[in-house]
Amino acid sequence: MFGIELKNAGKRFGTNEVLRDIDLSIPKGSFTAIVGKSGCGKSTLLRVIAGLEEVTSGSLAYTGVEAKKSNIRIMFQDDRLLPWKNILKNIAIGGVNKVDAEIALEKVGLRDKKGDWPDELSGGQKQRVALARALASSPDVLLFDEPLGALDALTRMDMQHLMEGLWQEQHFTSILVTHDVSEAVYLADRVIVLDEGGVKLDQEIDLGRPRERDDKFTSYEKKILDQIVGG
Amino acid sequence: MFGIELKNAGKRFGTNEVLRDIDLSIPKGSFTAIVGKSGCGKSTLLRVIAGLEEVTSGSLAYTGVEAKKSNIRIMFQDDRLLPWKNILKNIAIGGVNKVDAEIALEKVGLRDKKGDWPDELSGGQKQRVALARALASSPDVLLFDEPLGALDALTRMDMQHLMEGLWQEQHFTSILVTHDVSEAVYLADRVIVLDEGGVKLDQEIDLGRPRERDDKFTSYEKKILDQIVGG
Amino acid sequence: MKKNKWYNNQLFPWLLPIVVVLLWQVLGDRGLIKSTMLPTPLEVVEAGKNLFQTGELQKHVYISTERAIIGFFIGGTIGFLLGLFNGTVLFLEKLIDTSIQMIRTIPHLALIPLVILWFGIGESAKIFLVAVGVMFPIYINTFNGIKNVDYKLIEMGKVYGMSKWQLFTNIILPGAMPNILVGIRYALGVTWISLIVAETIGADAGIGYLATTAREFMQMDIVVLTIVLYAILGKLSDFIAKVCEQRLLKWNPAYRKN
Amino acid sequence: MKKNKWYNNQLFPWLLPIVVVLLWQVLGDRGLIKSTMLPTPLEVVEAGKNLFQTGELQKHVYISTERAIIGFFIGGTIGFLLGLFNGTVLFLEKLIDTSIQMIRTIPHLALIPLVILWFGIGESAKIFLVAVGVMFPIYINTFNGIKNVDYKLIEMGKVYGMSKWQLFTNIILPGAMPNILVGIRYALGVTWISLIVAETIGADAGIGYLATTAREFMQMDIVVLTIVLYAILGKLSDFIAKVCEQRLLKWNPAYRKN
Amino acid sequence: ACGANSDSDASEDGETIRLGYQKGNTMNLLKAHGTLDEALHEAGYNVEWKEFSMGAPLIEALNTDNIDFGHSSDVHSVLMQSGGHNVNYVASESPYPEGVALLARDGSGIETLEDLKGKVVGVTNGGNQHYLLLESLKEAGIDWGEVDMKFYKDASEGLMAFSNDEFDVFGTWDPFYAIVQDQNETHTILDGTDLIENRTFYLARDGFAEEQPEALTIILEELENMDQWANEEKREAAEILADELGLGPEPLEVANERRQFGVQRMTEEVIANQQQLADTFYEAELIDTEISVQEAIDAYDLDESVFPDNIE
Ligand SMILES: Nc1ncnc2c1ncn2[C@@H]1O[C@H](COP(=O)(O)OP(=O)(O)OP(=O)(O)O)[C@@H](O)[C@H]1O
Ligand SMILES: Nc1ncnc2c1ncn2[C@@H]1O[C@H](COP(=O)(O)OP(=O)(O)OP(=O)(O)O)[C@@H](O)[C@H]1O
Ligand SMILES: [Mg+2]
Ligand SMILES: [Mg+2]
Repeated sequence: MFGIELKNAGKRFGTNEVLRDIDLSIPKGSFTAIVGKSGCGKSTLLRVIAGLEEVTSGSLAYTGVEAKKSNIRIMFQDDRLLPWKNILKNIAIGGVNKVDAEIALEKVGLRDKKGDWPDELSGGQKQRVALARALASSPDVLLFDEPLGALDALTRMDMQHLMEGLWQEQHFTSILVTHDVSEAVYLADRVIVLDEGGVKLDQEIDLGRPRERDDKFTSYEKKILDQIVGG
Repeated sequence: MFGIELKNAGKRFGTNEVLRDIDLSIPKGSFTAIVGKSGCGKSTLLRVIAGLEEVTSGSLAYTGVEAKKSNIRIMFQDDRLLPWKNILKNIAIGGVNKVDAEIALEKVGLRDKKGDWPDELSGGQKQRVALARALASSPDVLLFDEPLGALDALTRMDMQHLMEGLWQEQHFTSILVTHDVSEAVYLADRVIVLDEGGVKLDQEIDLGRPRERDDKFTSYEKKILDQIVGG
Repeated sequence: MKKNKWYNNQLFPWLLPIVVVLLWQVLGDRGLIKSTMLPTPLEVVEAGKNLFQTGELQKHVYISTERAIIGFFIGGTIGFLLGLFNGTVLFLEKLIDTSIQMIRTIPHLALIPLVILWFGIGESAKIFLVAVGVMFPIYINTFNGIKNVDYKLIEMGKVYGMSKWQLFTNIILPGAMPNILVGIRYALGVTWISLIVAETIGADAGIGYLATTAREFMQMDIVVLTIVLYAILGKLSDFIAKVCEQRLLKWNPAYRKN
Repeated sequence: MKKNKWYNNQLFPWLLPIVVVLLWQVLGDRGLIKSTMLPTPLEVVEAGKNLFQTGELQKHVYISTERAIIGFFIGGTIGFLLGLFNGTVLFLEKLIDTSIQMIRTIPHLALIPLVILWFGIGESAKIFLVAVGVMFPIYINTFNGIKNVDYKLIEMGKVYGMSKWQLFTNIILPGAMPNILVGIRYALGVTWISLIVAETIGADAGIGYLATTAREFMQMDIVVLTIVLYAILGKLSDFIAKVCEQRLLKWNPAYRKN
Repeated sequence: ACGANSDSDASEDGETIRLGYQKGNTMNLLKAHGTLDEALHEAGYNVEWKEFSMGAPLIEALNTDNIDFGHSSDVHSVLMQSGGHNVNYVASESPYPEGVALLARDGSGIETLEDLKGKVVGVTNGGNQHYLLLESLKEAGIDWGEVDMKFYKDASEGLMAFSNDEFDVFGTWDPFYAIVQDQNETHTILDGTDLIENRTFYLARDGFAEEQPEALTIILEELENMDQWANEEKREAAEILADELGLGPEPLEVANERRQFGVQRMTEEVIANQQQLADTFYEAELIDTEISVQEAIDAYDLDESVFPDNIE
């Protein structure tokens, strides 16, 4: 488990400045959510943290003794399942054994699909397989890029519980990109609102777990939503 | 504009019975929403309606004088942008001219991306391009498969207004698959709950437009949600 | 859509070859084709039968097949490895690719003097020529196959802590497989083509030898027989390649459907 | 990752060929290679210069290039169309593919008697042989390229009311393009290889003629000169193919990066 | 790496003599009969036969020490020397002028050399009928440019082209000459009689005569024995060759009838005829260097003592 430290980080594609002046310190074992409008740079930020893109200005550092880029996992916004492997084998990549893979598949409710090809699954099922793959890899840092976007409300709640449970058990550093503010407040200890590549709000969520959708919860929700809409 | 008539329709993949005994009559010019748990057969139903899958039992018919399969458009759950065409050209396929394409792109708020390659867009941007492509094709029947799943709340609302507006203007027959019950109630005149391949609830939404999120709205929402969760 | 059409069966593809052969026989019988120039199918079969009875046919086919297999494996392996390394390591691509592209267009026939110089006139010279012929299509297809593997999947593999080797076996190889198989399929044909030139060097057996001597001595029935042999061997190789394709690409709906 | 490495420049790929040539010259000068068997680069250049001054070299290259271009276009077009139709129409695939696979493995050399029978010994025979050689790699790559086009995109095209033609130009062709280009790239090399065989037929000019007669007349300097010519022409063809690739595949990040 | 390439150790018994041959010649008869193998075995040699389908690779093999002894036509020997290679003439076969000819179809109206003007003549580039054509035209005082020469590569190609009316006149050689005579309605315009010799030459690799003179003697002796046998048993010889070539025996009988077998030394007359061939080819710009056959003979400097008693 280790943390992440961004100093003055910026990223541009050609002339398009996607991230600018990001100062962010994410302690190890924390659960951070990132919300923001479509195209504001959320995915890019995750990719920078995972080392898939280099910052074009500023710096990125991992904090902690056993900090290693290779222990960061990312659940991509698209599922990125290998079309030539069946579902179980898709989960059992990168050193995950079959038994663990099957347990993970069970947890996302798709055990009976384990022998199917990825293109035989529904959209939400594929997303859950990708989630299972990310969770099964027992990472130090786990970055979720809209992990539940394709799921109905009920399955979504199940998956939220699953994510929360595993996080509490394994204490990996977790960063969640989501467009569902309520999900952000429900899962994270801290919500960051990104707007046009910069941090617009950095909000601690001071609520006990398991969280209740009480007034305080709603007020957090509202505050964050206002920031997004008000952009 | 024409309607759709499913009689006792069923679809199986191998031994997996994905749709069963679907009796559904969708009048021309109506706006229907389909909700249901992940993997319950929503996408398959749309594909059957669009003629991309043949029913393995029962029948599918189009009702109306100028009924033609080729006038059905579907906005797929995955974006299916052509990687070798820039954004504008991706919209201007299938007989849409450049000017209309540019207008559609403007409407989804991505005019400045018109020269980009699809893989330079964010997830939500790609989805909006796919939406623009579907809307620009001025169809008789338009099937949306979770069109707004990758969008934040604000952009989502914009897109809902856009969809509603265009539907009121052009009166195409519209079927929307969504996992957001509130979205279903907000947009559709009728919400169908699918469960394990069968119709579990078929609910008229008797609300005026533009819709207010009032008590009646909430009671519809609750009724539908209960049906899904209660499965 | 997926309904079995009447033409979707094992026999239909043989219709065309059979019609051609029948037509040719009829034209030959009627004297419209002079048999000194193009013997009829029956005459060719007769020539084949004679060679078969003396055991010569089998000998030639056996020897050529042996050379084909050895040459194919050597050339295929080298082409594959070159394609693999050049496709993954930019340094190697820059160093070697241009040179390979230059060597590639040199015809075997032009190379023979040099080959004799290097390898003598024994088996190794023949196998060398086959290997060279096989190498290039496999190289080019492997190289391009690897270059065209979806980089998103490679990115995923890297992020999921795959080692270079795992990345290769789990993502790069299967991703490039459709292209590699095209290369193999093509190369299987090239094997036999290379042999005809290779078997002119100090040869005393092999289909290429049979073809060349038949040509030099105007035995048109044997010339045509060798053409037929090539066609059969080609079809056989292709069949093997197709079976591989169907097994290795069964994940791909395009191959699953038929 | 995207940083420009020192070896990522125009000149580096020529390092290896240059080193080989230098080594060869040195070995030749020291008498370690017999110059009657393998003349030194300078001797080859000398031979080239002489042929150039008499204008012969240009004549041969010009004639061969003309044949290559015509043959390439005819064979390429046929191969492409066959690949296209067989790749899209199952009926045609079933009818023709087996036959093509059978013809494919027949070496040009074995075909020559029949080619003369059909086409005589004039230009058309030569162009036919080049066209046949070019046809197959383009056919196979086009065919497989089309088979491997993402069916989801084709489905999308169909749903969006594309006509067959639009579907083809907008989706199938660009989707198969990486494979087709591999075929073209390979076929450009085959063109020259086919020519050496083709130009033995009643030939009086062309690089293949130059190579064959030089070999029969034991003029090793000219033999090596033709090898060098082939290499240069091959590299040139490949360069053209690469430029096409970079223009046509610029949407593909794998090609955009370098 | 391959067996044929391994250098034989001169000090050991059982060294291998590697013989190169093309089908249809005395060497071929010798191989079929097995008498040479016997004789060499008796003298303690192993024998390896290497078949070549064409002249060029055989010569290449000689030049790269892949074989010790072989044979080649007169024209190829000249071509080889002009290419800057050592041509190690050992001996020659008797002349065979009637085995090469120019043919025309019956009814084509082509009867004499004069008629060749403006006609398409098919020959193999640098082949013996090419030489015949050049010599005969020169003799008749016809400019080479007045004849449209087309080149073909091998017998079947030539026959195809001739049958297909691509050539008005067809240059060919035995046994194909005999076959064409037999099968097509053709007539001979002229053959090589009094014009060219059309010989086969026996060649050895560098150093073979010095290293293994005994073996060379045995080879020559057996060749001559074979030749004499063939002269007497022309039918049987024809049958053996027909078998080897996979042809019917009739054309080979015809061919053998007009041929005299016999090994001959490299006499001045032989050398002069070979020189004439070289000069004509140079004149025709087939080769680009003027060569001296005598020089090649001098350079090899074959010890006359290698010749067995049965060769005069
Ligand atoms: N081509 C196929 N082959 C086999 N099974 C399939 C195929 N397509 C879909 N299925 C199965 O059919 C079921 C329904 O799939 P469908 O895509 O219709 O679900 P969905 O309701 O759209 O779900 P989601 O909300 O997750 O997208 C799933 O269990 C899926 O595994
Ligand atoms: N490879 C690239 N090349 C050029 N521009 C890019 C590239 N990747 C992303 N961008 C641009 O960067 C901006 C931010 O993209 P990013 O994917 O980070 O957005 P996001 O916040 O994840 O949006 P969404 O919620 O829609 O997924 C977008 O405007 C996008 O067009
Ligand atoms: Mg994103
Ligand atoms: Mg779906």
